[in-house]
Amino acid sequence: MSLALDIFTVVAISVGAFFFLAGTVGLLRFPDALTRLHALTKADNLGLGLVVLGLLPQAAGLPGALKLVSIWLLAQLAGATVAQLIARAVRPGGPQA
Amino acid sequence: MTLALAIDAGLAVLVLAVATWTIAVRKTFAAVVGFVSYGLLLALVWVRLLAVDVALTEAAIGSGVTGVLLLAAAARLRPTEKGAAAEQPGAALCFVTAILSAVVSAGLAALVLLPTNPAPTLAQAAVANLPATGLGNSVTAVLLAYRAWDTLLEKVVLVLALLGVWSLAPDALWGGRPGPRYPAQRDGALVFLAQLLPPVGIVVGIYMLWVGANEPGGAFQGSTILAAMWILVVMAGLGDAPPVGRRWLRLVLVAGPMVFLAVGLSGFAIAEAFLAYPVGYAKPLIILIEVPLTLSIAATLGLLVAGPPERAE
Amino acid sequence: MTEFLLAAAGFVLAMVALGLVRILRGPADADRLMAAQLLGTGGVAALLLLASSSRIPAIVDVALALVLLAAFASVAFVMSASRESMDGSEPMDGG
Amino acid sequence: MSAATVFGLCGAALVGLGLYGLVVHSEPLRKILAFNLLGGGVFLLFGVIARRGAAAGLGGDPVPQALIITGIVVAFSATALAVALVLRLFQETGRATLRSDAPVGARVTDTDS
Repeated sequence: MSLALDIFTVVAISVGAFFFLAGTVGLLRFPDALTRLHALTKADNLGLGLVVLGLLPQAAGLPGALKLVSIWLLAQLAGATVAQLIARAVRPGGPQA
Repeated sequence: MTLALAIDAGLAVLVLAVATWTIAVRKTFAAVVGFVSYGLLLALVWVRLLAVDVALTEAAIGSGVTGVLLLAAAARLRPTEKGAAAEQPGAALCFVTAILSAVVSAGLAALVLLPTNPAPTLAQAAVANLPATGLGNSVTAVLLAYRAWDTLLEKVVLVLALLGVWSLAPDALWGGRPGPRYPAQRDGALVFLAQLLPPVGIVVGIYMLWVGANEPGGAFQGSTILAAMWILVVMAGLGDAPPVGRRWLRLVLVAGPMVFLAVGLSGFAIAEAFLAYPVGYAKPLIILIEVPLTLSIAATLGLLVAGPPERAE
Repeated sequence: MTEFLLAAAGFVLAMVALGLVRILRGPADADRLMAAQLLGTGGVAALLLLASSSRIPAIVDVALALVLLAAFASVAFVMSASRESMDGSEPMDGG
Repeated sequence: MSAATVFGLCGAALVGLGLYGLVVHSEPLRKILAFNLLGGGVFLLFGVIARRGAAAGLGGDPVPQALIITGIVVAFSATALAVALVLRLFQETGRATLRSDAPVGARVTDTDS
């Protein structure tokens, strides 16, 4: 059981780390701000999400796990809002007035 | 072990790279972005040094709130950037400064490389007396029991800094509202965040204060989060800063230091000295001090970021 | 497991460090904000991994504080950035 | 080479960098930024002292750690006051410079403090 959980942790965190890699590559290589924003949000959502998922079996009891999940939810909320705000500011002909 | 050292070395190089860029970049706004990143990386460094209390403080105050303060100033001073570029000192001065700064760094580095053996420490003494305070977190014990005098004075410094900021207001606006009035946002995203985040932030702030007795955390860290949530509400246009002349506001600002001082003075009567706690009552008294202190620090930090009064009441 | 978690923290940190090149290059302030946002998320991920690897649960609280403060700082950034500097069409004479 | 030494050297370098920025930059806001950078380096040097004093089952000596926390808060208050001063200077004169020969409308109003 413990081994299976450990394997789950390793797989989920590795995939999460891959999304951070993808996000960084996108941020560096994509041609304009909106596509870069697209790459960033993937790293934000999935990268952190999978890392949290992978850490859940290692968490200290239910309170620890709940704390991890709430950190992810807060990051989601903040990330989504900031991405919206950046996109509005970047988009040509956006709500300037 | 080598993996940990490699990560530490990488982190140190990263901190230095961001710091160099913050100093070297032309635009002030970009420099502030660099500074906030620098603060975030420093929080990671503190975690690597196993100083979790400091990491919390750095993440909250050093990076977050200081960053927002500098950011607002950079946005206002944007018109002056052009003129300032013409005042850059000559290459000779830069060169001499670089040499002298390098000498200072080299001297400090030599101190780091020549450690005293055994290293001086008060950790044993701090832990030995921990049971008398009833606390589990030795850093909180230093701040509020062993060296409470320093912490009391620090609160006074915060209030004095706020008085200094307020005294920069033009006479006509004395007692008015600080900072610009942010228009109520038309689009939903920011308002949504500003409605959803503060309740969570208040819970987290109280949690930080509560666990501070036994785990890393405490009055500063909790109050910084409370202050940040208040500023967020103001920025979203959901609320406005109160006029600084209000009596209730001033009471909130001084409540923490006053309770602290009252407990300290009562030490003469119920214990043997100023700021001494009677045996067995240290923890309740420390919590009695910390709760109003958290509110006062939160209000002070928020108003320090808001700046001097700018609008009539 | 401890080693793996530590290595993962190092990897995530290295990735967001590469992302910091965007802060360097810009060109617009929006790109810098995005790089800072990525650094915030990556920093949170690295902290959570470090907390688990070093078995100091209190580090999770640092991540919690960081999430809240990063959200707050990002909003302040976007609101105080000038429109010209955000879309990269900043006029050279400063207007 | 331990983690404490690595970050100690990093702190020493940060102090030098901050000092350089403090002297070379002419804009007051950049000076404030550089000063905060320098402060971070000083705190880090303190942190190394704390880490080396690890004993009694603690990761570091709590006394320097408490000093650093106090220092961070005091540095913030000083920064807030400095920023307010620069902004007031800008309001009053339309410029933000420390040069005494500042022209155009740089008239100093009643300073009887």
